[in-house]
Parts: sequence; C-alpha cells; structure tokens
Amino acid sequence: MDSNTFREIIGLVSQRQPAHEEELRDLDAALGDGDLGITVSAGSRAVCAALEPLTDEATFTAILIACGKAFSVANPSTFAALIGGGLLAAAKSAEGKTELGRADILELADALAGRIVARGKAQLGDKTILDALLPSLDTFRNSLDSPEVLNEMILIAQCQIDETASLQSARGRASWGQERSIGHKDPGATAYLRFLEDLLIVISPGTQRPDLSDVGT
Amino acid sequence: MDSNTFREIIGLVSQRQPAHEEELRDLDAALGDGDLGITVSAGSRAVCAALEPLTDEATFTAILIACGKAFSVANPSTFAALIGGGLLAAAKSAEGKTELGRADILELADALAGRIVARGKAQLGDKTILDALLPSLDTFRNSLDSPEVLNEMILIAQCQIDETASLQSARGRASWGQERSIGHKDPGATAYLRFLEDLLIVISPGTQRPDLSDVGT
Amino acid sequence: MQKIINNPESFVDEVLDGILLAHPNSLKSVSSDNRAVVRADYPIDSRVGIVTGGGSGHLPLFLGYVGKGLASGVAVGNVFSSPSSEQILAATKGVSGGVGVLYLYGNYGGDVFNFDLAADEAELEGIEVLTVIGTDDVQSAPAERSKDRRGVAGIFFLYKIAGAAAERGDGLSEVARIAAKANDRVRTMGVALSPTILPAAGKPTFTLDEGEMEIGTGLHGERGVHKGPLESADAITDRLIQAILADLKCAPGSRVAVLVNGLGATPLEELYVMYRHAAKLLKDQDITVHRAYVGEYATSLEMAGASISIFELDDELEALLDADAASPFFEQHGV
Amino acid sequence: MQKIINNPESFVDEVLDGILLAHPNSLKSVSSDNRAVVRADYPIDSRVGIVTGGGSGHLPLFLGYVGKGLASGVAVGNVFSSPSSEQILAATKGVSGGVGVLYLYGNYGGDVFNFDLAADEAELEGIEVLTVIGTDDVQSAPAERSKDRRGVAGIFFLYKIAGAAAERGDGLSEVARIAAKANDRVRTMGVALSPTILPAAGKPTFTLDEGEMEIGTGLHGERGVHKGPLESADAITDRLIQAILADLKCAPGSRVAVLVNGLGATPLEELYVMYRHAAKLLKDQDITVHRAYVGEYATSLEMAGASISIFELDDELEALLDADAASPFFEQHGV
Ligand SMILES: Nc1ncnc2c1ncn2[C@@H]1O[C@H](COP(=O)(O)OP(=O)(O)O)[C@@H](O)[C@H]1O
Ligand SMILES: Nc1ncnc2c1ncn2[C@@H]1O[C@H](COP(=O)(O)OP(=O)(O)O)[C@@H](O)[C@H]1O
Ligand SMILES: [Mg+2]
Ligand SMILES: [Mg+2]
Ligand SMILES: [Mg+2]
Ligand SMILES: [Mg+2]
Repeated sequence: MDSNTFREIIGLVSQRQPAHEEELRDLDAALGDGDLGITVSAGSRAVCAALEPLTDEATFTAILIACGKAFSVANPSTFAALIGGGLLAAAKSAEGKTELGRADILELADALAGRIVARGKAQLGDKTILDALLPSLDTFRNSLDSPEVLNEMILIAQCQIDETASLQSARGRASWGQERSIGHKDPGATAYLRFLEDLLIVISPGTQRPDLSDVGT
Repeated sequence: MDSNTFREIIGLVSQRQPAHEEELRDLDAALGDGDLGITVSAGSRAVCAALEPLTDEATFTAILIACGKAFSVANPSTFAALIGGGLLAAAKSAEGKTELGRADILELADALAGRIVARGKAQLGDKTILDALLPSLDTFRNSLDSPEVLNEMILIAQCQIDETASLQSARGRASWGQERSIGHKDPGATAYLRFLEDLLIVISPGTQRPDLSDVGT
Repeated sequence: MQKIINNPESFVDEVLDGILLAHPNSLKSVSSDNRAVVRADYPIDSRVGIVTGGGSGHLPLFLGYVGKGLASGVAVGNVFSSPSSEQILAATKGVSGGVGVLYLYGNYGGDVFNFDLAADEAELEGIEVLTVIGTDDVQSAPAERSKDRRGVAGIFFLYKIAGAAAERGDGLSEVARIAAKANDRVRTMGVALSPTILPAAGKPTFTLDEGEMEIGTGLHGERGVHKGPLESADAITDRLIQAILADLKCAPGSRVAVLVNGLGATPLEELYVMYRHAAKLLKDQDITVHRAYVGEYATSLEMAGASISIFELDDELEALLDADAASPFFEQHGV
Repeated sequence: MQKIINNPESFVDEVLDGILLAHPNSLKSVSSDNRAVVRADYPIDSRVGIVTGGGSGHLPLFLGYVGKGLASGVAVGNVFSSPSSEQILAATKGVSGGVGVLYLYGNYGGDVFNFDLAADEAELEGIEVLTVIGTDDVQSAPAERSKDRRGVAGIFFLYKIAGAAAERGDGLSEVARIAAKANDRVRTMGVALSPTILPAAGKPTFTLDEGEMEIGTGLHGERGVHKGPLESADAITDRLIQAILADLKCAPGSRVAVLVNGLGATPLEELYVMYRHAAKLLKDQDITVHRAYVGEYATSLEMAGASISIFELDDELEALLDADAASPFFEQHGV
C-alpha cells in the first residue's frame, strides 16, 4: 500500500467514527465523565480536516504526525492524549518507508501500542484500551498473511472487551469509582473495536472506495 | 364584655387562622414573596400560646401586649410588624378599661388602624390591608348598635378587596412588581377579612362557646 | 429541594453557630440567641458604628459584610424575614463607640419598621442613630419614586464606602452623608433563571420552565417585571446595562465600579461571560471601569440568575472604594 | 439546563476574556489564545515559578489561584478537558525566573500526559521542571494506591503552601519538597446532590432523583462510590469526616486546617451548617482547627453538593498557611 492509499483509508475510516459518539458517551458516562464520545467525534473530524491539504507526496510519517496532532488537541481528554501520542510514535517508526506491507503496518501498530503502554503505565487486565489492542496485535502478528486477519482481530477485540467488563478498572478516571466500574465495558477499548470494524468495511471489496486489493498481500 | 371573655374570643378566633395558610401563601406568592401564610399561621399560634398563661385578672392592656409581641416575632414579615405594632397601640388605648362596650372596641380598633397608617404611610387605594380595614371600621362607627354590624363589616371588606384587585399595589413588596400586581387581590386585606369571618362564627349563637350574649349591647 | 440541612426550624441558628465557630477572631455574638453579631474588635471608642441586617438566605449579605472597613454589626432574621427590634438594638449597643450608629440596610417593609422601632429604643438609651436605606433596584419603582425602590446587591458598595469612612474616623453625619451619596449613584437590575424556594413554604413563589427567564427579580423570590424566553448572555447583559444607564445617566468620560453578582447557583464562569459584554458596552459609551467585582455578593439560596450593579464614582467615592477592607467573606487590599 | 451563555463553543474563551478584562492589574495572558495566563508581575528574576492547569468549569480552580503567595501561572483547558502541552509550555515560559518551575496540578490522566510532555519540551529549552500531583480524594483509591488518587478541592492547600514558599524565595527542590509534604497531609471527600452536565454533552453523567445523594463524587460529574437516600447535614458530615480521619490518622492534640467547599449550587449557609458539625467532631477527638475556609473553592459548574478537606499542620506548614496571599478570587491577610 502506498501513502496515498493509506491516507484515503484513514480518511474514510475516520469519517465513520462520529457515528459512535452517543454509544461512547454513554459507556464513558457509566464509569467516567462521559466525554469520550466528544473526544472520538471531534478527534476524527480533526483528522479528516488535517488530511485534507496533504498531497500525494505526503509521506507516511507526515500523515501520521498530522493525524496525531489533530486527534490529541480536538478534545484533549486522556484517550485523545494516548492515541495522539501513539500516532506520533507510529510516525517515527514509519520514517523512510515508501510502501507499507503487512509487516510494516504491524511495526507501526506496535510502536503506537508501545507508546500507550509507556505513557499510560497500564497492563493487561487493567481494563483499558490495551486489553483489546495488545491481543488483537498478537493475532495480527500470528496470522500475518491470512486474508481473514482483520476479522480475527475484530473477534478477539470483541471477546476481550466482553471478558474484561466484569473486571474493576485500575487505570484513569474509571478506577476512582472502584467497584462501581465492575460490569461496564471499557469505553476506550470499544472505540478501538469500532475503528477496526469500520476499517474492515472500508477495505472490503464492494464498498465504494479506491482499489485496495493489494492490501491483502 | 369583660377581659376574660375578650381573651377567650381572641383565642378561639386565632385558633381558626392557620386554616387560611395555603390561601394566603398563594395570594402573597402572586405578587410578593409568599410568606404571608406562614406569618398568619405562626403568628396566630404564637398568640394562642401567649394567652395560655394569662389568668382572669389579666387586663385588656396585658392581653393586647401579649398578642402584639407574639404576633410580631413569630415570623417577622411586614404584616407581622404592622399588626403587632397596631395591637400594642390598641393595648395603650385600653389602659384603665375593665369592661369593653362597642364604643370601647371601636376605640381600640381605631388605635390599631391609626398605628398601621402611621407606620406604613399607606393611603386608601394603595391596595393594602387599609383598603379593607378603614372602610369596615367606618361601617362599625356608623351602625354601632346594629346586631348585624359584623356582617356589614365583612361585606364592605369583601367588596373593597374585590374592587382594589384591579389596582396596582403601591406599597411594600407587591409594589415592586409594578403592573404585575394588577388583577391580584391584596393578601393582607384578605387575612383581615378571614379574621372577621371567623370572629362572626365564634360570637354567633349556636357555636360551642361561652355566653357572649352581652356582646350585642 | 436538594438541601444539606438538618431541619428548617434550626437552620438559621446552625448557620450562625457554624460562622461563629469558623471565624472566632473576626466575629462575635452580642446576644444570647446569636442573632446580633459584631466585629470582634468592636465597639471602638469614638468610632462610628454601622449596623445592618435582614433575613437569612442571602450570604455574604448581610452578615458577610461585617468587618474592617465595612459594616460593624448585623441583626439576623429568619430565612427571608426581618430581624426583630430587640436583635437590632443588641447589635446597636454592641458597636456603639459613644459617637452614634448608622443604620444601613435594604428597603424592605418589615426591616424598615423593625429598624425604626430599634432606633426609637436606642435614642432612649442615649445612642444617636441615623438611617440610610439602600434603594438600588431600578426595576422596582419608577425614577420619581426611587425612594420606594427595593434594596438589592448594590448595597455592597454602600458597605464599602460607609465602612471606609467610619474606619478613617469620620463622624456620624459625615458617614451618613457619604452613604446616602453612594446610594444615589448605585443602580442594579437582575435576571432569574430559576425561582427560589422559601424553606418553610416548600413551594417556589413563581415557576420558570426550561428556556424561560424572569427579568427584574429581587432577592426573595418575588416575581420580576417581565417573563420571557431565555436569551443569550450578551442579550441579557444588554437589557440590564441599558436599563441601568438609562436611569443612572452616566456622562461619557465618567468612572464607575461594576458588580456582576451571582444569585447562588449560577457558576462564576457565566458571570465573567456577562462581565465581558458589560465591559464592552461601557467602553462603547466612553465609561471607564475603575474596579470590577464578579462573584456571589448577594444570593438567594440556590436561585440561578445574576444581577449587575453600576456605581458612579467621583474622587471622594473612589478613594473610599479603594481603601482596604476585610471580613471572613470579603477581602480587598492595595491595588 | 438554564445557563447564561452565548454558545458552548466560545464559552471558555469568553470566560477568559471577561477575567482578563476584569482584573488587568493582577493577571495577563502569555499566549495568543489566552489559554496561558500568569501573574501580572511575573516572571520575577530568580523566583521559582509554579504552573498549574486543568479543565474549565471549576472556578476558582485553577485560574483563581494564580496570584501573590499562590501559583504563578495556569494553562486553561476546555470544559472538563486538559490543556494542551503547548499551552502548558507557554505558561511555563511566562513564569520562569531562571531558577526552575514547579508543575502543581490535580491527578487526571489527560493532564498528567500533557504536563509530562510540556516538561520534556521545557527541559529542551533549559527550564528545569519538577512536578507534584494532588491526590487528596480518599474515596478514589485505597490507601496502598494513594498515588493513584484523584486531585480535588484539597489542592487549594497545596497552592497556599507552595505559593508562600516560592514567595519567600525558596529554591525549586525546597518548594517541591514542601508541596509534596502538604499533599501527603491533605485528605478530601465529597457528596453530590445533583449531577453536573458537560455543556457539549448536554446530558448528565449520572442521574440523581429528589431525595438521593451520591457520596465520593469528583469534580467532573463522575459517579461516586455510594448512592443512597439524602441524609441530614450532620449525618453527611459524619460520613465525610470519619472517612477522612480514618485515612489521615491525626493524633489527638494535632492542629489542622479545614476546608468546607461548595460545588457550585449549594448555598454558603448550608456549608456553614456542615462546618458546625465538623468542628464538633474534631473537638471531640481533641483536634484543634487552626484555620477554617468555607465557600466555593473548587466547583463543578452548577453541581449541588460539597466536599470537606482536612489538612494536618506542623510548625513549617502553619507558618506558610498563615502567610499573606492575594488573587482576584482569593485574599488572605494577617490574622
Ligand atoms: N493509563 C491508561 N492507559 C491506557 N488507557 C487508558 C489509561 N487511562 C485511560 N485509558 C483509556 O481511556 C479511556 C477513557 O478516556 P477519556 O474518556 O478520554 O478519559 P478522561 O475523560 O478520564 O480523560 C478509558 O476507557 C481507557 O480505555
Ligand atoms: N406600607 C404598608 N402599609 C399597610 N399595609 C402594608 C404595607 N406594606 C405591606 N402591607 C400589607 O402587608 C401585606 C404583605 O405582608 P407580608 O407578606 O408580611 O410582607 P413582606 O413579605 O413583603 O414582608 C400586603 O398584602 C399588605 O396588605
Ligand atoms: Mg472521559
Ligand atoms: Mg474527561
Ligand atoms: Mg410576603
Ligand atoms: Mg417576606
């Protein structure tokens, strides 16, 4: 995949994220302060606006930096800072790349996840976005060439979200409600899942979008 | 009427005033701050309590001082201060009296009304208690011996209240609403009317109470 | 009504207990029922005393303005009802330094009668009393009957001015003159976004639905003069400033102090949004703001809403406005 | 939601305009978007700067504590959301007197990341930065994880202590030491009687019916740890004081400062009713109250409710607590 296609995919997927505002608002209100819907909708609109002026020459790094900065300041909540910082880390690891194969995409994704772990200091089981992100990246790692890899990632993410719902959040605002967070799905992890689902729609054949058939290789 | 009978009548009539709390609350809320119901109910309960310890020897003056002080501090709103002060003026004019004939009662009532005029500086037509009090005392003055005098006073007071409802209040809190007071009956005048009506019930034959037949002379 | 109280009957007494416990170095009670409270350092020999008072439910008004460079004593009534003449007399004695006492309070029927009664009794005890009544609410009576107007948040300026004059040792008539002069130059108008509820009555005096506002309301939940759809902060500020300036008639080039007062539930942020537009409107009319006061200066329990007061200054008033003042509820030092 | 605003999008900027217009002698903006505001008299050569920050909607928190003897600069985020690292960096440069800057703010995820990012960038520009994070909410994490606790109203004491230390010329590590020491001795717990509504979200995060209360809530409308029937003022105060003392473990004979903080809509009168019982409970345990602060110190827009903070003093902290302080939102002089 070249940077032009990468930019279009990110744009198309981002356009679909505001549709999840209400769901994410309610999930975050149940165990936090209810602003995740705003962070994701305002953040993804800012990403689309940041991609607008970029030309075909824009490198993967430039694209990721633009997305990272835009997402982190639109509604600068914890999730905005985490994802924004992660995108900047991915931008760094994309330096010099002119093509993205699956292995490259995994490298970028690992850089993003690594920054979130470093900054947020959360671990698996703390009921954060990591509980969906890290297992799904392992699935990606283990079936790098499978045409169904994105479907498998979505399944594992969904399953992790449902499993961790019964846990007590140990990080961020949700942790302050202590037991009150038990029984509620993590809003950040759900936002990640919705992103993966929309990615699947955007790159699936038949959807109205540029020829992405080479993505599979 | 001797002071003992006087004390019983005031007690019996006062006991009936809390029943008007809601009506007076709503009337005062329409063009004031809605506390007249509390002033009248708390005030009349305080009067009953103040009469309790008084013995048969208590003079008219002592009785009226006790009522005035009690009424003015129970819920010290404008109406409480006006009526309280008026009762103290009546107490002064009752000094030395051991019997109250109608002329004496009129003298006391005029002293009460006079203090209200002096302190409140209101005139007829300002839509205050005076618009019911002064005309009804004139009726009392003109038919001092009529057995129906109380009924006539009630009629004139009722008629005055209905007539002045269309006026704009020119005194007290109600005046601050300016035109907004037009169309609302004056709460203080209504409280006075209810007092007269209950007085009529208490001294009418057939109601369960001490022999008040000599009141008529 | 979501209130943090024990019971309505003991409410005022418990508030007073809490205040006296919290600020023992600043305030002291001079009556057995704690309904008369004075400055801890008063009476001061040959220093004019200033006594104010009124119903509870308006903090910082009235008790909050007892302090250095402010009023020196207060008589505290039940919620929204007047203090009795005995309580006012106790406060009077508690601040009298032998050179007379000024009564300074808002224009309410019950208060006027009780303060007048107390003044009579004080004279009998050899304490000279003069009275100045706050009448700053432009909506409550036409200009020709300004003496009948309601006293609302603008009385803060009267405390600041009269208090500073007394603090520097001015005589009784001088303090009264200056207080009356200040009263003539203060105008206030308010807006309510929710009614207030008299604890004992349990029912609001008027109802306001979502999206409605009441212009020209007082501090006791009385209805205002106009009820209409809720407008923007700027539109509301336009209404209040224009009505005040139409009555106060400040000439271009004049200097003023401005108070944007919250009625209890309205956040400080919204008051500053109002100040922003007020400052612009005054600048447009070449009126300079010498000092701005923004916050809860005279509330009405949990009422949502605000009032704006404009106080026209001259050199004499400006110096007194800039003087230091300190109570547990209000402090101002230096610049 | 009955608000006096123009529109949610421009709300914070209009609030900042109003504040800068109202207090030109005390505060100045050091960024084009006015989101970084510092003391008018800063930076001061070889004086430690203190930068705080956080979301809007909590006045006087955070900007209200920029002043003499308090924090020296602030970065202002949107309602209930963090300031960006650029805004924090601008405030840092605006207060740096060449001897380093202390970051002092409440423990919230977004804030921690953005302040850490700004600290990295400040180091690159030769400004040494130390950080102390307020973690006073006893309900938000068990004692063994006290470092993860939420920062709420008790941060007022950190501003007062660290600000006084910087004002007297202490070095950066000394100011940080004292601020951290103060943080270890402050505990807070709150109660909400109504939820707050994020302007942009338009819906409350939790619902509370008449006659219900939520114990252990934070400042951003987050749910607490217990929801139950609304209790009396004394019963609520018992809950808060006991939970705090169980965690702070003040020995009999110790001295404390107490803050009874209103969340926005609760009247001052009700806060003093709570203080009355708090004072009694502390006296029963032979704990002396050196100073009491009662009022709106850290709000959450129009939220009804309150929090109590207890700050255990020693000689060092008491001297700093008693030092003068002055901002347009908070003043303390002398006794
Ligand atoms: N320390 C952390 N590490 C990883 N993810 C975190 C951390 N803290 C919060 N999150 C994620 O952020 C989400 C909440 O984001 P957001 O609502 O923006 O936070 P807030 O409103 O508290 O600033 C949580 O659902 C969680 O997935
Ligand atoms: N100056 C006055 N002179 C005579 N009556 C008055 C005067 N002011 C008020 N009143 C009477 O008092 C009534 C209101 O009493 P109240 O509710 O106790 O007043 P407030 O609540 O304003 O103190 C009015 O209906 C009127 O009859
Ligand atoms: Mg959130
Ligand atoms: Mg948030
Ligand atoms: Mg009334
Ligand atoms: Mg009244």
